[in-house]
Amino acid sequence: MGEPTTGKIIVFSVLTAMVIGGGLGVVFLRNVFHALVAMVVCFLGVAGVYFSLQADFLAVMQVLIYVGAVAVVIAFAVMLTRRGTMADSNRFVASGLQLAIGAAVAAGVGVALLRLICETAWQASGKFPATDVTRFLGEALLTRLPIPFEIAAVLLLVALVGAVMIALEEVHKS
Amino acid sequence: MMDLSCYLGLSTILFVIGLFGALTKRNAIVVLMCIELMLNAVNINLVAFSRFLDPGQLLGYLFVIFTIAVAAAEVAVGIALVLVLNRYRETVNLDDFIWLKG
Amino acid sequence: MEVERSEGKVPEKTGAVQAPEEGPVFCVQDHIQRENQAALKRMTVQRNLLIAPLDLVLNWARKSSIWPVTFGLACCAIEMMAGSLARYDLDRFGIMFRTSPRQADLMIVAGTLTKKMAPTVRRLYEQMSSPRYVLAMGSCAISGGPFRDSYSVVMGVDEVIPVDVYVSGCPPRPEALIEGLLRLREKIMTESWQVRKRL
Amino acid sequence: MKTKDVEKKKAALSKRFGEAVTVTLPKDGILEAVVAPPQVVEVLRALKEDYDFHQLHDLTAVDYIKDNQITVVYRLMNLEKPDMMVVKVPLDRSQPEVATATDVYPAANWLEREVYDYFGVKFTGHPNLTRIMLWDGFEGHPFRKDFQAFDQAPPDYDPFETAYVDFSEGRLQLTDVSSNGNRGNGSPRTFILNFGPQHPSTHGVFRAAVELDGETIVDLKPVIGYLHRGLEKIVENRTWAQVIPYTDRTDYLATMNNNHVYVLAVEKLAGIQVPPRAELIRVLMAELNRIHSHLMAIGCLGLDCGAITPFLYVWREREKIYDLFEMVCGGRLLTTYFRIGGVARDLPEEFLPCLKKLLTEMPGYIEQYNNILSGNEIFQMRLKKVAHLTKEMAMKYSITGPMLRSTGINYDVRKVDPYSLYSQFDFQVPLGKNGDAWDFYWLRVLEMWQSLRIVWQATEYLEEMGPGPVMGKVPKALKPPAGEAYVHIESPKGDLGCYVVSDGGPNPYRFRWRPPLFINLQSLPELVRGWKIADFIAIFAGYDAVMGEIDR
Amino acid sequence: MPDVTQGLGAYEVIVGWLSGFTPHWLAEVLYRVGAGLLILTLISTLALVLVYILRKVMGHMQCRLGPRVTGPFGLLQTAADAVKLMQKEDIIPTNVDRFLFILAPYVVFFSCGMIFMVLPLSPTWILNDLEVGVLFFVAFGSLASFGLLMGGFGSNNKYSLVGGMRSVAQVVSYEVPMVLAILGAVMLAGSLSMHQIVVAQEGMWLGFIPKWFIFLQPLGFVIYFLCGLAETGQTPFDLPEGESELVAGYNTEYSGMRFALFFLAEFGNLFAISAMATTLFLGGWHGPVFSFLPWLWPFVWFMAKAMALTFCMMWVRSTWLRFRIDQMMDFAWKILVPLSLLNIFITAGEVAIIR
Amino acid sequence: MRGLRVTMGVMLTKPITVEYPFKKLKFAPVYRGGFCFYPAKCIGCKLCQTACPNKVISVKTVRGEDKKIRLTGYEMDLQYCLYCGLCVEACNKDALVMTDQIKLASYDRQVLKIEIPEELIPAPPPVTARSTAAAPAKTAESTTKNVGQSEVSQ
Amino acid sequence: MLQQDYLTLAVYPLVIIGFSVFVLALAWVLRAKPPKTPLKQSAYECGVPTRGETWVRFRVAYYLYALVFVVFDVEIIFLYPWAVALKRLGLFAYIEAIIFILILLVALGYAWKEGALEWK
Repeated sequence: MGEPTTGKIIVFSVLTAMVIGGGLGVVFLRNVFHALVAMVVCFLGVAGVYFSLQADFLAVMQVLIYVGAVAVVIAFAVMLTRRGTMADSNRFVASGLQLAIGAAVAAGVGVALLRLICETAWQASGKFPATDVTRFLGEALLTRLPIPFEIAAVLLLVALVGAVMIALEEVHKS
Repeated sequence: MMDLSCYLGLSTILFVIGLFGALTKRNAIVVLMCIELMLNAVNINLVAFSRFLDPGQLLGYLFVIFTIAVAAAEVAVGIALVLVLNRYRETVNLDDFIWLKG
Repeated sequence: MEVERSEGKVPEKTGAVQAPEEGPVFCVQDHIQRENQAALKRMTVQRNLLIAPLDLVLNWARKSSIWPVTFGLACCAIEMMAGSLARYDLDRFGIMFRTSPRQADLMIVAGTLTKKMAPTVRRLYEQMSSPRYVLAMGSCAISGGPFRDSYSVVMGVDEVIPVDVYVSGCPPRPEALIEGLLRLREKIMTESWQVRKRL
Repeated sequence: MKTKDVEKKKAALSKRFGEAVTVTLPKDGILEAVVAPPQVVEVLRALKEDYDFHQLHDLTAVDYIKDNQITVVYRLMNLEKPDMMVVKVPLDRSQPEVATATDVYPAANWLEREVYDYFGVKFTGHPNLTRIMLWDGFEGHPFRKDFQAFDQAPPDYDPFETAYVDFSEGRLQLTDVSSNGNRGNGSPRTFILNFGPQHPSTHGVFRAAVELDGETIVDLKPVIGYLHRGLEKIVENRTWAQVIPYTDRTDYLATMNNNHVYVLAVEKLAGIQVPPRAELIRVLMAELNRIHSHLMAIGCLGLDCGAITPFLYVWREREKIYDLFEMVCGGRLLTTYFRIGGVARDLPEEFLPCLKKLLTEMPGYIEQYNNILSGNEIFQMRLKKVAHLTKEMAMKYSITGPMLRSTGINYDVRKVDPYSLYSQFDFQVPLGKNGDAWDFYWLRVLEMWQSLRIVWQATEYLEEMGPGPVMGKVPKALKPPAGEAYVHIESPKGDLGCYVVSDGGPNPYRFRWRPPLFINLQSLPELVRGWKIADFIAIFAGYDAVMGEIDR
Repeated sequence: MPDVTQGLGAYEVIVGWLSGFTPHWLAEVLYRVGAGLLILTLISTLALVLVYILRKVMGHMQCRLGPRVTGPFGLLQTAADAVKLMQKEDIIPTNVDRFLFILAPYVVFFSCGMIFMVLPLSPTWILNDLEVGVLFFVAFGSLASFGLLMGGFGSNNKYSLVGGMRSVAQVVSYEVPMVLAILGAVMLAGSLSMHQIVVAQEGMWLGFIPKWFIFLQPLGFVIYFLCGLAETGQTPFDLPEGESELVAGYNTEYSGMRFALFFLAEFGNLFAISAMATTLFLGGWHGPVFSFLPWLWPFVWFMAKAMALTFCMMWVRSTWLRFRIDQMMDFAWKILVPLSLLNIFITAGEVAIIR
Repeated sequence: MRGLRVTMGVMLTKPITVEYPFKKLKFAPVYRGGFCFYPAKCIGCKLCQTACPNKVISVKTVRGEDKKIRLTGYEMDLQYCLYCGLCVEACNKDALVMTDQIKLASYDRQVLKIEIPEELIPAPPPVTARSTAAAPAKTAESTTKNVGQSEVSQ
Repeated sequence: MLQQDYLTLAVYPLVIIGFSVFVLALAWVLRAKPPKTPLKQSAYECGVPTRGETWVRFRVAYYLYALVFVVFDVEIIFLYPWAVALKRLGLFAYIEAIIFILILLVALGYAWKEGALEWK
């Protein structure tokens, strides 16, 4: 692409704002449905990040699955479990100590990781296949990783069976 | 410059937000959402690594596919659990799930 | 069993039976039409030259796309339905019934308004988004009509909400309703948007 | 009615109840029992269980201010025979109180509330004796002859400032319906949703406060009275002839039938003879009106299920019938055609050819509806096996009309108690089996066919008969002798009755409309419980409700 | 280079002209802004035209005339509607969740706009031929359901809430068979790019049967069409805004221009679904090209096919009636999903064995 | 499925719409639309007033010096009118008729309160007028008897 | 040969947002701004005041459908690369995918049998 790097920086900044803003929204918005919307924004940002990394297929899947499915499931869960006022449904834990510990752990992990990133010298190698990433993925999936491919199906089966079993317990109470 | 570390930094921040939320939120559903954030942060990492360090193989992309599958399954089961707990306890607040501890 | 139709323009005075030997005649329709003309003249606002074209476009849009709220009270509602269906087809004028008052422009109060119903009508009227109009259809809506000595009927919708056009009849036939809507269209054309948007 | 049987029954009744009950046999052959207030329930129960009067046909009251009495009138019905019986209970006007009949006849529920609303009669033991047509806080009882307070506004009713908040049924009871299983203990999973008064599928200003669990209906409270205009009261200030335009305004989809029952009642009361041609025209018009009303019913049912187009097709034919009505009487919807003693004017010349044209076209049109609506798989899926009206329920709630026949009970007033000239016509009464929404719909289609047959026959009779008078001998200022008359007919909506009481004056002393829909509607909650929102809409459309008749 | 008007060389001309007085990157951006606005204008116009056509078609099917008074043949009717809606007051009720209430129309319109990005209106008229165009379409289509849920949830109105929930349940259920039906076309074309899929349908069998995918998998087309009806909430599946049940469904509380955005998106989606079906099954823009204005004909063919499908939708809309919710769900999961899996087996067999 | 055929079939036939303001249905001659009043024919018998169920009509008369009843004013409060036609049926002189006029929409309900302008009411005849039967005598006839013949004169 | 264009991808969403904001801004200029009244701002429910809580708990049926949907949605992520690659890979891939789909069919069958696909 012939655009100057400023363009890329602008795009990246916007995406960063979406991702981080969305993430912060999930944690800090008081209404759980708003938090959900923030999460969707964050996921869209992540999809944008994937696009910027030329992982189109993943980006689209990100939208399809996280926004189209996961967010909807969570929205239903919100509806199904609603309690008290909606406006104050996303609270922090009651004890200040737990809050402080959580903040400290998160901060610690963050600092450690950032230091690690900054101090490592990353070595780029190889050349990116410019086109047909999806076909490439498909061939790789079916020729190199056939067993995980089938295991994924089994995983889905198990997940469905488990979730249906659990959820149906909710239905057939008593 | 736009390089790997920018993406890694972004993913780290997202991960930290998710971690903080997962540790400190009361609402079980929000905790699940935070876990999703963390998984997304990991996915960004994987894609970025694959893109910048191993572009020929795209193994990172393949890995992300599986991660997304697992994440979706996790949400499905997790929320089913929340629903059941919610029915027994009439709450989604993790504070009230003390009985889980023993 | 089709009734024959007279094609072409409607004569201005329909069926006014007047033979010279029968002396002077007083037709209610002529009287009302005269009064309407006078009222329209009174209503027309003076606009300055700059705003006039804009007003014209906005008024035209409002007049051409009147969406009434689906709201029938009694007998007249059946004639209102008849008006919107195949033979009279109010859709020709762009009149499309909306079920939610939020998206509606016009409330056709078709039928008897009782005291029990009045607050509901008031609420529905309030919930319509402005600019909004009210058409009182039938004697009951105009004045309580046949039920003028009832203990439970509101003596006219205009006791509850402001009415723009009154269509007399019990019930008025769809053509009469269309006439009422045409009167409403004429009235909309006289308005000034600067005034209207604040109401 | 066979006079001997009646005499026998009269004797049996007199013997059984002794002092407390006076049984008389007025000249119209309907047994009448005057019962002292304390014995009412006992007598009613005996009549129900031992004399097969399964159904409470009507319940109303008359205010005899001169005698200082309010008489509650129970009208009982035996659908199989058919047989009718009147039970009258005179009450003290200053403190009218009588035990409720709801234990014997559940259908008495709304009827007693109505009487309470109108006359202030207290029915002790009634489950929910509140006002039904008027709002809570209405002062006085309007149907009492000395009622004066016409100018009442509902409380907090300030037309331009606030809205009067009303919930005339009292608080909606959040009953715990255990059949629905998964209600969390104490958690508000259900919510209350109002359908109406302004809702596209409530056919007017009916309001159903529905308690929903997700999409399933847990409970429903019908709220009526939004169109209550006090029509029966207003009519007391009109002369007998002037009442006719008002009968139009009850069930405004079946005006001819309404006119018919009223003029029949007055003619019975005043002993007026009607020329046969007029009677024939009346039958013809009434049957045309039945087609017209049923067309509306099936069209609306389609519309409520989401099919817009059949509704317009149905109206295409309705417009043609409107044209016919306009031709004979000058009105489209509210016809005001019948007169006491005949009809307003003879049929115009071009009427019969037009009618015949319509009659020949009509089967094709009905075929078209069958293609677009009845033959639609989705439509059948939506209606079949939805709602289950059993015979017991139908009896319990005194349901009449197509809904009753959908359960398989063969009761059509035209057949079992022929009025007017119906005994001379050849037609059948279609019956259903399942009592589901599909039967409600399909019976109406079948009845249209039968009505078409009757109209054909009437046309032929008319042509045979040739011209003749259409007006009987009626005095200018009609003053029927003091007394009362009750006539019931089969209106498109059900068994429509008209009860007129005269005190010999120029105005009706009491005018009572037995509204079939009002009585049928009581069964709505039980019928829709456990079904989905969409089913509720379809079932309610099966009632073919017209609020003008329900609220009057 | 993707180019809305590539065949005309407009890209070079316009960018070149813009570069004369702006930096090159700005010229590129401006060009794309222009192209985007062009597509959005197209959506808006299409929505207005479709509403007009719908009213006309439904009118005639119901033996009446439809709009006729406003403008010649009532052509200006929908324009008047739009101008009027702009003048309407914008009511935001007190108890709504303002954040969701205000955001929802944008989300819905955004999703509608995004899916037009990948529609190949002609070989040269495509905004962006993404490598994963088909999935992009599906993904952003599913975003709309979230927008509807936001609207329904945010309105604090019971009808809206039930409508929103229904709409999501419906979209979610019908997305599965729809995606599986699309999968067949993808297999046959061997690509996810919309352009490539159309290119794969070029030519004729035996000289007269066009190589459209509909002939290879008619079942897939039927499934896709039915799912398309459901995704756009057309008549047998119009439960989310079923007038006789839920007044106006999720947009009960919306007035004025916010409502118009919903309306616009609804009809935009209607067209998009038809356009997608055209692309996937009916050979997209393929058709005889005449020498007169050769760049125009593919566009005309595409539009004609899409409009024909839209007409079918309207036809169905004015004839059929609404499912009940449980019947609708059963239809999706117990009939369409197994059928679409069967379709995949067959189509994949065709592809794998015959190749 | 058969429904699809029906709708398509109907689409191809001619719509039944009557484009009202441009074309017009011919109403039945007896149609009960707007009133026309012929003051010259009116004999002030007040039959219409008594026939009206809703007290819409009020006729003002004076008894002239020649013992003859003379019309001085005629009011119709159309706000309350039922359009039932009973008044027209009652009128023996066809002075009040209902026509097929339907343009009865107004901007103000007071417009519907109609008073016949005085200039239309015929001036009192010279004292030496023909002395026909007094008007009240006419009322002796039955209102209902005349139903068949008192038609809209057209 | 057309190609994907990341610049469009970046610019177009902003154009859409800009367009819709512009449309609403235009409406803001034109639209009526009458005074607000409490009645007008109240929720619409067929003309009577709404009672009780709107945001109530819903039934689990919605969730069950969503659950099955998630599983099938995730399946797409595996099937689409397969579909794209199928032409080149042939029978082996076909069989592999059939096994995959059959496993999912088992899942569907299970959900069906257990009544997760019944609307309750």
